[in-house]
Amino acid sequence: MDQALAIAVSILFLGTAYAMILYIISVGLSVTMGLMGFQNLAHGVFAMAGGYVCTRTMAEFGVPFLPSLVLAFVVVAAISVAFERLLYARLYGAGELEQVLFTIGLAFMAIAAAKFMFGPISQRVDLPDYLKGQIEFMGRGFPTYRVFLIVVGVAIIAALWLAIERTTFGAQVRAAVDNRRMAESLGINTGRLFTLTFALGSGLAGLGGALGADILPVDPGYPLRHLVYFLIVVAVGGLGSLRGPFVAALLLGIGDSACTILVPQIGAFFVYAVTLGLLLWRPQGLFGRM
Amino acid sequence: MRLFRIATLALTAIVSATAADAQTVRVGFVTSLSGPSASIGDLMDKAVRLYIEQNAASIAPVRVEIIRRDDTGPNPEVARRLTQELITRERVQLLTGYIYTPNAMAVAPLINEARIPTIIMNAGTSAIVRQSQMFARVSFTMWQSAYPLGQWTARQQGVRRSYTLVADYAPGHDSEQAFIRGFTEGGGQNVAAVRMPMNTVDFAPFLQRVRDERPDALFIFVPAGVVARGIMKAYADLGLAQAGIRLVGQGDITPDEELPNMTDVPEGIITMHHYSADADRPANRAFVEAWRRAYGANSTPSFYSVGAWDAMAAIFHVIREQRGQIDPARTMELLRGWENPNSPRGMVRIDRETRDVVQNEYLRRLERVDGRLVNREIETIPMVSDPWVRFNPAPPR
Amino acid sequence: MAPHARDAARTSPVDSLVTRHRLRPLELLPWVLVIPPYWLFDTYLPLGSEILIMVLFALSLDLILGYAGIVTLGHAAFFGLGAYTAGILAANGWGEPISGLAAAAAVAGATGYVTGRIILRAHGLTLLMMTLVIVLALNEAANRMGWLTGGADGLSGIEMWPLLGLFRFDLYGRTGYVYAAAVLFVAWIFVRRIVHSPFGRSLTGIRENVTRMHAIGVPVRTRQVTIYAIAAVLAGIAGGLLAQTTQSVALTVMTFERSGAILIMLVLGGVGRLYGAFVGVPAYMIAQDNLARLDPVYWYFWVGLMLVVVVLFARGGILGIVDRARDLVVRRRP
Amino acid sequence: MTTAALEVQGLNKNFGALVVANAIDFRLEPGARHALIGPNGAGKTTFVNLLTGRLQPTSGRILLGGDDITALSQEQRVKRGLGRTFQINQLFKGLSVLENVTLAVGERAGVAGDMFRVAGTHRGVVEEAYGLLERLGIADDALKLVREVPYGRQRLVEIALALALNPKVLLLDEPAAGVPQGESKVILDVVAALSPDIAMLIIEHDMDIVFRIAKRITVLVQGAVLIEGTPQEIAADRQVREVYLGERDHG
Repeated sequence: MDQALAIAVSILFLGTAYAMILYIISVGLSVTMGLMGFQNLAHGVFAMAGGYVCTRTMAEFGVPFLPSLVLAFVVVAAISVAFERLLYARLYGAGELEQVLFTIGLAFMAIAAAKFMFGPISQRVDLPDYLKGQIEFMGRGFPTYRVFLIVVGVAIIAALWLAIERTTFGAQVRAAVDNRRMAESLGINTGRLFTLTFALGSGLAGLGGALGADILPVDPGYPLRHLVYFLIVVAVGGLGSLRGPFVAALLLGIGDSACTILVPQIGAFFVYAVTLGLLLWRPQGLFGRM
Repeated sequence: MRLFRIATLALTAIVSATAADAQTVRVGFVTSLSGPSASIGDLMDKAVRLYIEQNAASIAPVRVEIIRRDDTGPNPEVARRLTQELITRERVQLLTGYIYTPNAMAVAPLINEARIPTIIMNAGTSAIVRQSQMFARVSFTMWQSAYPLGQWTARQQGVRRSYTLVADYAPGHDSEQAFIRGFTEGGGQNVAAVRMPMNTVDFAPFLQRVRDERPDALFIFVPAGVVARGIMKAYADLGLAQAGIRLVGQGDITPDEELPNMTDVPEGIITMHHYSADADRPANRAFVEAWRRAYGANSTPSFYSVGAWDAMAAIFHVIREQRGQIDPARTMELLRGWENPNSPRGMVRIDRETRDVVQNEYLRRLERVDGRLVNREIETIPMVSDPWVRFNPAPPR
Repeated sequence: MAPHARDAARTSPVDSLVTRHRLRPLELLPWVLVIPPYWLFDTYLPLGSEILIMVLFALSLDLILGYAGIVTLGHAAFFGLGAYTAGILAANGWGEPISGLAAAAAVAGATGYVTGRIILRAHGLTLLMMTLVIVLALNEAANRMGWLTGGADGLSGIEMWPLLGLFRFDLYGRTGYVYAAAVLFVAWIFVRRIVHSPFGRSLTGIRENVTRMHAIGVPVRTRQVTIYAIAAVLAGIAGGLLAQTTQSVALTVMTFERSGAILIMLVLGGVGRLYGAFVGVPAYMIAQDNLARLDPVYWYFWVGLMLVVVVLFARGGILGIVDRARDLVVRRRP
Repeated sequence: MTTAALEVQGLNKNFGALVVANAIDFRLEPGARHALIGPNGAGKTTFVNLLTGRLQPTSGRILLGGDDITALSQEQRVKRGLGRTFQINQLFKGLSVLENVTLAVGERAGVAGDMFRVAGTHRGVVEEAYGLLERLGIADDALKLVREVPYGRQRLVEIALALALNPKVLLLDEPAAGVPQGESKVILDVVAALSPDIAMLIIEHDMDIVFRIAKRITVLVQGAVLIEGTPQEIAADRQVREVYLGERDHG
């Protein structure tokens, strides 16, 4: 009995920590895809950029860990505004194929650029001492950093949901996701809204990349290596939803750890089977609209 | 038609003979220079260039010309095409390189037909060298390190139960079997053999399971690189070391080039490998020094580099012995039993019978020296030949 | 489409549509170009064969992407199934090439039909993800079934029997080249026929406007599944050819990356034009063969840049540029 | 009683708690010229989508020529003679006008699944399509891409695509929507000249058009039939004036 409980706690704890990273990175993708109908396969680039901002500022300028996380958010959000205005905006009306190709192209270029600037080897993350080691709780050890991830993740999610549910900006975003034409006719400047949302979403991806850098090491191959997971979270969760990707990330994180711990023989098929099954059951995603 | 073909072949022979007269030996070098494994190709290429720079004089007046080709990763069709072109268009007399097993396997029929001696710099599946009489290998095999590691682990005090955790692909399967065989033959018992999907991102759940199982020793194999770092991180995070679970593995889990970025990884991890950049041999110190002079103080050679280095040493040997006139049969004869006592990895030999590498395996302990992690060699298992060959005798021809 | 309409302005509208399928001399150009390398560049024949094979693969993708408008990141699944089918047969004692190709086609086609029926009810990101997940799952299956596929070590021991019992697969790749060219030629005739058939035209309708197709009584799903299965057959044949001519198969035949690469090559040539594959694939592969030699490390940068430029400035790919250039010249003339 | 061309019995459709079709009973007589009117959001387009099979009803039955078609797919309904046009053009914009119509004719003629003969073999199909264009007066545009044709003429292509199916029942969803006043006459002439064999249901906003064409009118309000009658009856009805025409009087 105790053994079973211990296993359940492990599954929930590890799965949730992983889900937090996935969610923080992917939620921006979900909202921008839902809002602009844009198939963005370059989203991982922003997460990678966040990881580099965080690790490089720590290594080269001695910025402490927490401020470097903030920097990752700010810098990536700022960069993404330039991307959105100069490049993405030109393709809002374009077909799915164009958007897919264009963003794959961007991802390729980013990979080459990262390799050129930072070399092929993954970045080192120097966590502060207070985040290292383990926390004892109820006679069990929990890795401190993963506890930190869950706490920070919950805080970010709460802030994000409050922002979207309670502020004018959030109301505008929700209106535009629901019905863009209607929102425009109400005088909402959707162009500006897109840019802001895109910046927020990319900034969050940057933050997620930085937060996760210790678990998903940052190197030039990052954007494509993890793309599938980000896309799964978004597709399974449902476009344009805040809650959907959260549930999907939890499902993926906890399901994957459960599968790993209980029946490792199934291996990678778990994720594929669940994704296919859920998409067949609900093609629009768990919380997506038709 | 047939006559025509014979005529062409004859002509080809004359052309290649003339090329040799010009005292230049043409060597085809197939490796990955782009794509995800570009950094491996780079480590090999740097070693090749460094070797030639240092040793060109030793074969004068003969010159060696390296013709590099990029196979872009484990793409046997590309490797095969490039090799075919190297043979037919570039008229190379020797071939070398080949990071990946499928790529090496795919060229076997070609080198058989064209009779081009081929020295494998890296690919590590045991069965490769049997595919062609023209193959010789100077790299390693999975069994070569994992099997003796299993034996060694079984000999340690208080280690009775082991647990294996390997990446779920062919090299991982090899390692798993080799380790378990060595360990159980030494009297130990392997309690679980778990294979991790190649796309695993978060390794913590795997290690949590290990922790709950509480084996005495944990054997891990994952491909060197980002993945290795991820799993070592999870090992540290979950406090497996504190729980008394001893981690052992092949060199791939503590690759020299990733060590600077592996923070917080506990000391004491035991790995078995044929090379570490920190090894304290004169030949190795000279090698690493020359490397850093040429490629910068932050650059570190790895076992990929040493494979390439020794392949070049073998190539120079056959060129020297034949004074630049490369004859396939004679070349293979020269390669059989070739030895290099001055390799950065210590003594290395190509077995006379199997044409496979025989070398020292070093037991290393991960330690912090001057604040930086190094793989310190603590024990040498001399001149190990591939155990797999012993367990899987070649079918009679 | 536009150029045809203009050419035909002199004849009656009905005639122009009825005769649209007639072979224009320019369409034979690829077949003229295929011949000389056999003698002139005989050391390039392996590259030539690979190009021909990838043209076939891209052609099959064009059927579903360019004509039926289905965006997929999983087309390599069928290529890979074909390669493994032909390869496994040949590695286990059945090295007869043509029947091997037929088996490859059958396996890939059957899988295409079944998966098509399952996934083609979705669209957009959902469809994209399902195609992606299928190729990933198949790749993982091939990786884990090492006893059959060789897993990550690749499939070894493929021994091909002489083609038609007469022509050995030789070191220079002559047989392979002629074989690949012949198969591509047959496939081209077949694809061209489909494209110009009423069925093919109705695919264009599906791409242009699905809603309307439903409203004029088209069984849209059935048509999509049919063409998806046909494309899978052709991709399987391409994969089988690769396995047979290179006598090797590895997991990389069946990856997201290969799906992406063929998509890129097709887009570079031009989508939905039948000849985009014939232009894009050689352009890409020859560029890669040369550029990658000079600057392999940053090859991906140039590929990425190329994609971005094509999408922003040259949506029809190379053939689109040619069309526009021709339109300019034609319009200038009084 | 004769068999209705199209009949609807107790049709309901809910999206969750939202009722968009509420117990609709409706008959379209053979050869009818029937209009469906109602204020914005009355559920007119939903009703059309239920009839054509784009949406499945929550309950109720739809009969076409006496046969129950409720369970049939869109395609099957079309094959049985139910044609429609869209309020917002649904055309193959990248194809020529003639190709657009040829697709529809070919589909109706049952040759469109043919994979192994070139399209040119079916010359009759193209000729029929061209004939239809001539009848609607847009033959001059036959070889132009739809997207290059002015909007008013695109509306005619929209109608041509429906006529190409030789429908027994034709649903016209605001045929003149978005067309400048001057050009709408051409479209209405075409509609007015349709064969009397076709039973027609026209969904319209514009009362001038309705009164010009319709012999009977059904008023739909909040997903339910408010009233049905002749144009005179509808025009005279107080309730209708309040909920619907009233808007116009005040506007």
